[in-house]
Amino acid sequence: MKEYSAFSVLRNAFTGNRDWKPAWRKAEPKPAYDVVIVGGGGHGLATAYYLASEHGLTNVAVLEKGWLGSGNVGRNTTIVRSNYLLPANTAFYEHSMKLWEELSHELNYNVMFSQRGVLNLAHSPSQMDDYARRGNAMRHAGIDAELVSPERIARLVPGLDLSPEARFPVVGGLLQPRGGTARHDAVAWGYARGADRRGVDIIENCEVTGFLREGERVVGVATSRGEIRAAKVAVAVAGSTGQVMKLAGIENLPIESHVLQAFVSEALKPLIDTVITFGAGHLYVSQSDKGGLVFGGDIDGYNSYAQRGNLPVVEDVMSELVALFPGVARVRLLRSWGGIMDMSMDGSPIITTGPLPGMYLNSGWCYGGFKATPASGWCFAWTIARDEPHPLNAAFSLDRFRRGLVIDEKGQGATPRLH
Amino acid sequence: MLIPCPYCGPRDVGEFTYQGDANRVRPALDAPRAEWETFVYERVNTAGPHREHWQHSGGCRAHLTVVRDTLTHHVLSAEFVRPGPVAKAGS
Amino acid sequence: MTMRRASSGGRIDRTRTVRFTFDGKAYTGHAGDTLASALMAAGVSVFARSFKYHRPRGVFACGPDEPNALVTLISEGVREPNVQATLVEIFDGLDAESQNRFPSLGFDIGAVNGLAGPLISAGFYYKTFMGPVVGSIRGTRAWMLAEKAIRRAAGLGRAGHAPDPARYERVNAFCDTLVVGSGPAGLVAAESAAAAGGRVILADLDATMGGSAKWSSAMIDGRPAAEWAAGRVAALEAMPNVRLLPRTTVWGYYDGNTLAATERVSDHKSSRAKGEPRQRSWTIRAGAAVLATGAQERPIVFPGNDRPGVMLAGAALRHAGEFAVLPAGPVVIFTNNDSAYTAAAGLAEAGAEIAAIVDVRPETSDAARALADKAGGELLTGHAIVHTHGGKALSSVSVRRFTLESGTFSGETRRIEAGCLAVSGGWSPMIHLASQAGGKPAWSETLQAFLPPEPTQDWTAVGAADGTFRLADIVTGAEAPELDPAPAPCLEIASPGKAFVDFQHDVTADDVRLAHREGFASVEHLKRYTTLGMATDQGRTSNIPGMAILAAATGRTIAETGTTRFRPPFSPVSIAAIAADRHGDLRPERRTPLHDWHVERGAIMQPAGLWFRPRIYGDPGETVEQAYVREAKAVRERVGIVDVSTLGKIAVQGPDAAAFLDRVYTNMFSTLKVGRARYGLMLREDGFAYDDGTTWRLSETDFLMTTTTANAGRVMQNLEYWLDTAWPDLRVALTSVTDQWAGAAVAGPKSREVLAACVTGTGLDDDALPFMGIVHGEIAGVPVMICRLSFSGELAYEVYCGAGHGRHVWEALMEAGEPHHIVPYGLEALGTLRIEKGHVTATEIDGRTTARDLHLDWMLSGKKPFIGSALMDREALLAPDRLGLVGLVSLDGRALTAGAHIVERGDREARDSIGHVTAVCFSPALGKYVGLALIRGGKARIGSRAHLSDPLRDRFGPVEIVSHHFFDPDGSRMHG
Amino acid sequence: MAEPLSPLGDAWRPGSHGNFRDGTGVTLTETRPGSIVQVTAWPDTDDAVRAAIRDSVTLDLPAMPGSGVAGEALSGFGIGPGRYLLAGSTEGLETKLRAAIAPETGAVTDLSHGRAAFRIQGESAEWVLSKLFALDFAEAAFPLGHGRATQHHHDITALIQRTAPDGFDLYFFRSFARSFWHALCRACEDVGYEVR
Ligand SMILES: Cc1cc2nc3c(=O)[nH]c(=O)nc-3n(C[C@H](O)[C@H](O)[C@H](O)COP(=O)(O)OP(=O)(O)OC[C@H]3O[C@@H](n4cnc5c(N)ncnc54)[C@H](O)[C@@H]3O)c2cc1C
Ligand SMILES: NC(=O)c1ccc[n+]([C@@H]2O[C@H](COP(=O)([O-])OP(=O)(O)OC[C@H]3O[C@@H](n4cnc5c(N)ncnc54)[C@H](O)[C@@H]3O)[C@@H](O)[C@H]2O)c1
Ligand SMILES: Cc1cc2nc3c(=O)[nH]c(=O)nc-3n(C[C@H](O)[C@H](O)[C@H](O)COP(=O)(O)O)c2cc1C
Ligand SMILES: [Zn+2]
Repeated sequence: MKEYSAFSVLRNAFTGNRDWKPAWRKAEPKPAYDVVIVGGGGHGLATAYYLASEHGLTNVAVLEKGWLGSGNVGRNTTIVRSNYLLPANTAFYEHSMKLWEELSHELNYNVMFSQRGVLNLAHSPSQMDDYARRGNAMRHAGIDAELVSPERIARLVPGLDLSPEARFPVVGGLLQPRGGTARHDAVAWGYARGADRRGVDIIENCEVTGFLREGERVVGVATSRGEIRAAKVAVAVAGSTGQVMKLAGIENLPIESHVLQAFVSEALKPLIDTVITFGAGHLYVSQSDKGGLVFGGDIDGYNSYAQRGNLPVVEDVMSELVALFPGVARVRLLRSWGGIMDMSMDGSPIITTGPLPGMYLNSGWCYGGFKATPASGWCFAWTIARDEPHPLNAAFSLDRFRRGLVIDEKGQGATPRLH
Repeated sequence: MLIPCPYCGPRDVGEFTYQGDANRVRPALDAPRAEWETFVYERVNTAGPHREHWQHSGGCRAHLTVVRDTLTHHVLSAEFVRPGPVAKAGS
Repeated sequence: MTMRRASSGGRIDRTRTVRFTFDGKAYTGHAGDTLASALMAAGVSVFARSFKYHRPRGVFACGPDEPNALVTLISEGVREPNVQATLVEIFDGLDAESQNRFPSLGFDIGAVNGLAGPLISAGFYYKTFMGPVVGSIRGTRAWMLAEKAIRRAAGLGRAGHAPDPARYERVNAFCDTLVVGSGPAGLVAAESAAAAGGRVILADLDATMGGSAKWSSAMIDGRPAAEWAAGRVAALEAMPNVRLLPRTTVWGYYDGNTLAATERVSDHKSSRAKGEPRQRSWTIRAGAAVLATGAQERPIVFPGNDRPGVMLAGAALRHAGEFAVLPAGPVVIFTNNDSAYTAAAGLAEAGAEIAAIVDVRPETSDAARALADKAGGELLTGHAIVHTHGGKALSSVSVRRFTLESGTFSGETRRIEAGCLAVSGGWSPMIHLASQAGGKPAWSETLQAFLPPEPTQDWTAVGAADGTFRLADIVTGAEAPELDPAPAPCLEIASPGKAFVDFQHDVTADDVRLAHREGFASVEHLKRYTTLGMATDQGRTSNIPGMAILAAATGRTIAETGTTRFRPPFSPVSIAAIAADRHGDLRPERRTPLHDWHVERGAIMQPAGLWFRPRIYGDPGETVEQAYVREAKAVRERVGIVDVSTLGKIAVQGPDAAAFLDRVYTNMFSTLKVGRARYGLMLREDGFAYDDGTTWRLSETDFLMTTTTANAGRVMQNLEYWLDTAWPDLRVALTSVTDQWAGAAVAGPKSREVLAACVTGTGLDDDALPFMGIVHGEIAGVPVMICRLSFSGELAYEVYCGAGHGRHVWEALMEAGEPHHIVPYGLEALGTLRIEKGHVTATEIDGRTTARDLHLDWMLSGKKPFIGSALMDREALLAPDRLGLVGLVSLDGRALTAGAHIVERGDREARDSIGHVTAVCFSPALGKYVGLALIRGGKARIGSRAHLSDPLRDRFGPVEIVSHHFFDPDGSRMHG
Repeated sequence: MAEPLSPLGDAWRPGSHGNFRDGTGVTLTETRPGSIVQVTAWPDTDDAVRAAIRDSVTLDLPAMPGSGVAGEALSGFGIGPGRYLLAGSTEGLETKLRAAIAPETGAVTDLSHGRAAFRIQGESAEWVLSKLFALDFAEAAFPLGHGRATQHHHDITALIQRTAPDGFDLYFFRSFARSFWHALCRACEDVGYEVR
């Protein structure tokens, strides 16, 4: 039973669903591969998929220390958008958006990409101007963007507090209609299945514990399941970047790991049909297909590798949610969790060859790497296959910081917690 | 999370502002550019006990050097960055 | 009807009748009832419809474990969905509604989903709706159409839009010992902690303290357990160092032994007292925590196990003991352990008829056998329930002989009539909080349960929470039957039919096996693929059976399979309760001393960070543009006054203050004379522009620094950071004095005359008060400090006085300005005046521009290093194609738009953005629409033409690129 | 010269409010001290600064962090390393301190207008304050005369001194005064409060 379809579901229903096969093989590590990808998150899996599908490289392994998708791909608030300001980001994230739009079909796996629109609320005339600048940058790059009035917002988002008495009244917003959400776990599973079907080995419970070196050159990895040699070793471990790169002797990087919490409410009948962000604080919320409000805010703001956060942010996020949507006061928080963010010095990603020969690095995703998953994998695969960046990721180099070529969407400088 | 401010005693993390990695060596203002590049952009990003600066911004406003385990959030020590005129608030 | 009210017994107050409604129908119950117990007593058996198959469901548990009986409460017009009926204390006027059913609870169209069962098994949606399909339904559209329907069918209760008028508050508590749970173990722990003299808090989620002692048939110290507990509670209550928190759920265990709890202060009342919150959030910083959270019972999975009338044995006992609600018909007990025999005996004692005890084990202990005798009915050891029968309520069960080791059946299937099937699959310690603050829980093969992990914080677990299930091991002086706490390792009876694991999410045993077949073999994958354990009860009753089934499928032990991760909250908490006092009061408001004056004067106030500032002082009928043009014109022609109190003000004091400023500003301050001010620029350490403002030298060692309003707090923190971490040797004191000073800028050709008319004690002419000079005098008897500086480009003064006198001085200035028709002006006019002068603000110093980009390179001292000097000369920061500041003039006579982009070609499709517009206005001084822009190449383009491109607002048009110094470029007006 | 205006404006509503079921829980007053002054010592001049304070305005501040003295006419307490807040009922405290403390010894900063001062007194004072601040207000943890620098939410810095067994003086940034006053009154409502 290879291909999924409504028909295959129907046929299996009659046979008691007994014939379904594993979505991906439980592969055993081979002694050597052309490419080993460290990290079975969205980016690692997408990279493997595109190495196979775009570059014909199938002697590839993805090594995941835990269960597949146990990292940030499995714990994000699922927002997908390409509403960036700076040219390098707009081009990259729009490429991602285009890949998203065909992804379920491409993977033969429904990742439930739902283009329900992403609406950023503005609370002052100058914030509207900021959004106009961003929206116009998008329009100039061929991306959909609209400025919306409070009247239109009222129709789009019933239940949002639009009263002038609000502490931070809403004066308008920036809408990207093509933005939306996707089912986070399905993205990992879909890419895993897609890569597996093209011959990639997906190896879970296989932690990289060191790098094999010949001189400067990286020639493989030591893992909890033995040594694996590889012509190319690609690292896509998001929040664990610092830890993993230290295994290769790279002590310093322009990355800090921070904890970001996320929250889900109990399941509700449809209440919020759009992705909403609050502009006078930090809050983003959407409703999952299951009915839970999925939302988050700021990172806790300190270096952390613990996937747990603390109360001050919980309180901030709840107060902002209830300020925006007064009707949810008695709706209840069901669960909270944390993920480790690879915060870069300018808030933009790194997709590059190096820093050592034989090595490739994908990191710096901050709050926003889920939406990047397809393009990140696509560009990283290109970079690995051809040993040079694609024009879409050429700006996401590791030396850009020192050179002053920072891509600083928020204009906060080298203070990772503010990106 | 509580941070034991040497002046104020243990206080909730909400009263503090994270001021980043304290492992970095701050160059002199007129130090060569490369030293500044390293200082500004490079981080050790330790997994385990991490030396870092926190300001007790919602309290005495002193900056502290805190050693905190980034794997567990256990605070191992906290002292003034700028040697202060006061004894530790032990009591 | 499955349940009835016993004629006596229970802890309800039968003398008090409480009236409430459920689905619009009126019911009565007694004080002390829960919604679940009162409705069951009234004969209600179906409480809700399940999530996916819309199956009818009844009460299954008692307390926070309840997976089925979720209702929506409505009060004050506000909806509270998904509340467990087992936790709602009834009161007069309570209004509850069932959920997830259409058109009604009794008849629900959604139930057809049940027929499609195999089609919509776990994960089916990943395999369908992948698009692209034909025609216009491409890409993800096919899915989005299906999604609409799925979303509507999913979800549980419905939330509303009405704001919640109730209040919430937070309380910070400190104690030496926090005891969570007031069962026998918690009471003992609280007493001993209290006796040691420390401060003790004892919290329990129940309305009355005592935990299981409240309905236990055990004796302690020769008294019924309930009496014993009541005595302990009274003793604790009397101690000054003990605080009891009933109705308080401890839901989060955070770092630093900080625990979060929510007290339901008035949810059980018809009305709230004045000032009384609905709920109170407790943030408890505890020296140590004692987790006495008890244990929860889990079911056995078998076909038909979700029929209303099937419930947990302990829950049946508790309903009888606490609320005198009994099964109406015969009761069958189904168990894999001894504890259910206590339930059987207790139910019988309360008046229920026990038809049979079905035990999967071949034998049972003597103590259990004695209880079975007491209970009456058949004892069927070595048997199992294989199915249940009935419609929306249980009528009978099917029983077969069962071999525990092999899990196989033999002999005939027998039907036993039953109105209630009380099931026990053993007990799991409530390790939720412990796991939040601990390592991985450890599986006990004996108890068939996960025990608390190694603590990573200061807590201990006691009582059933720690796997100590025998009361005698918890309390000395307890007498209870010597039962075996170890259950048989049997959590599923595999037999044909839909057997539910997660009731609320309709996850069946087959779903678990399907997930495994598809490779989702990690517990965490199982959870995410099937949603087992992700419902509002977080798998309280389903996780352990689910893991057992998965373990069996994989051939691993449960210990190897492990459990999913526990996360806050312990049980769902209202969002507003966590927001607490910030519900309805998100952030404080900051007001200048002149705030009331502005409002009285009709200013439109605009939020600026936490501050409010006048945008315009509109005259009746004026547009915003008319108003700011009028205000700005008045400044250019006569005189205007603006409130500048929000500027950040920092006292920089000490012998090394000047040296400090030299390091943080790009320009020199040590050379500044006392009584003079200077405009200063700060960079970030990475060499980009950061903030600007004037700094006044008040004495050799005293400076008053001003910052932009937006950056005030950050600049202060940065200065403190540099002082503490970089130059601890400098003797400098930094103090925020923003609020000490009210500030008014008086600007315009007549400004000197205005001041002259009200200032005493100082000269104001060029000698006494030159440009950037500072003098001290008085206005209306109030000491003032006046600096002659200008943001508007006119002759202008900033007048500072003590904030408490702000209004006095402002009004005196207004009066003195009366003859010159002085005009107060707001942010729009302020912006207009600064655009005309080409002064930069936050839209240009946006964190991405350098001093050079903004033509402020003249401020970069070459004589000294400063913060940012080391990195400001990197090639990329000097590149000629960087965005640089220029002025723009509209060539089509129409307004420019901030946020528009600039393109070189004049057609609407041009997409070659070379920069963007940062600020715009109609310039009364120039009589045109002008703006500032950041444009690639900057100054090099001056004199050329380009085009505005604002597709968002459909504004396109030609512009001329000019110098940003539009007006009076040589500054003669402000010097004059 | 006119009296300085209160930052509270019409938010100041004297009289009884809230729930008086159990009597008056607390009284609230805006104390309006004539002088509020901050004194900062250099790392090696803390003793000298305290000596100068003692000699010039006769307030004997102990060296222990956060300790202080609460008096009728003059109070003072430590608010940070080498930093003290002094409040007096009359004006002119800054001038006296400036005369006694040369720049080489320390810095004197006048905050008379920059900070608003409220007093909360009564048997529920600790209860009410514990709703607003993450501080242990029990007398053993927060003795008479002692002071604490803390914050309300993230935004409002507060300096608090215990001035009576059941009373505290609170100092705030003036611009936040009205907002904080609202929060304070709200927190008092369940115990009944009197504004005087
Ligand atoms: C709470 C939260 C909310 C977010 N919300 C959004 C959002 O709304 N929109 C958005 O676009 N982005 C969001 N993000 C960011 C996004 O999830 C991440 O940027 C993105 O998932 C990171 O890429 P990844 O999927 O490859 O990372 P991960 O899934 O973290 O993958 C890295 C993998 O590497 C593995 N690994 C680590 N060390 C080793 C080792 N030594 N050996 C083998 N394997 C190893 C890890 O186990 C992990 O599985 C959010 C993140 C979080 C935490
Ligand atoms: N197998 C068995 O026979 C078996 C199993 C379990 C328990 N027991 C019996 O149960 C009793 C155990 O006593 P105990 O004191 O350990 O437990 P208990 O069940 O009597 O008390 C636990 C209390 O903790 C409260 N609680 C739980 N989580 C909470 C939270 N997060 N916040 C606030 N309150 C919370 C509950 O409401 C309950 O009142 C003994 O009598 C024992 O014999 C027997
Ligand atoms: C988009 C999204 C929706 C979620 N919805 C639910 C939910 O409905 N119920 C639930 O229990 N958890 C939900 N979770 C949280 C997961 O249970 C889990 O906490 C999260 O994936 C992090 O994993 P961890 O808690 O095991 O570390 C959701 C998570 C995400 C990312
Ligand atoms: Zn402190």
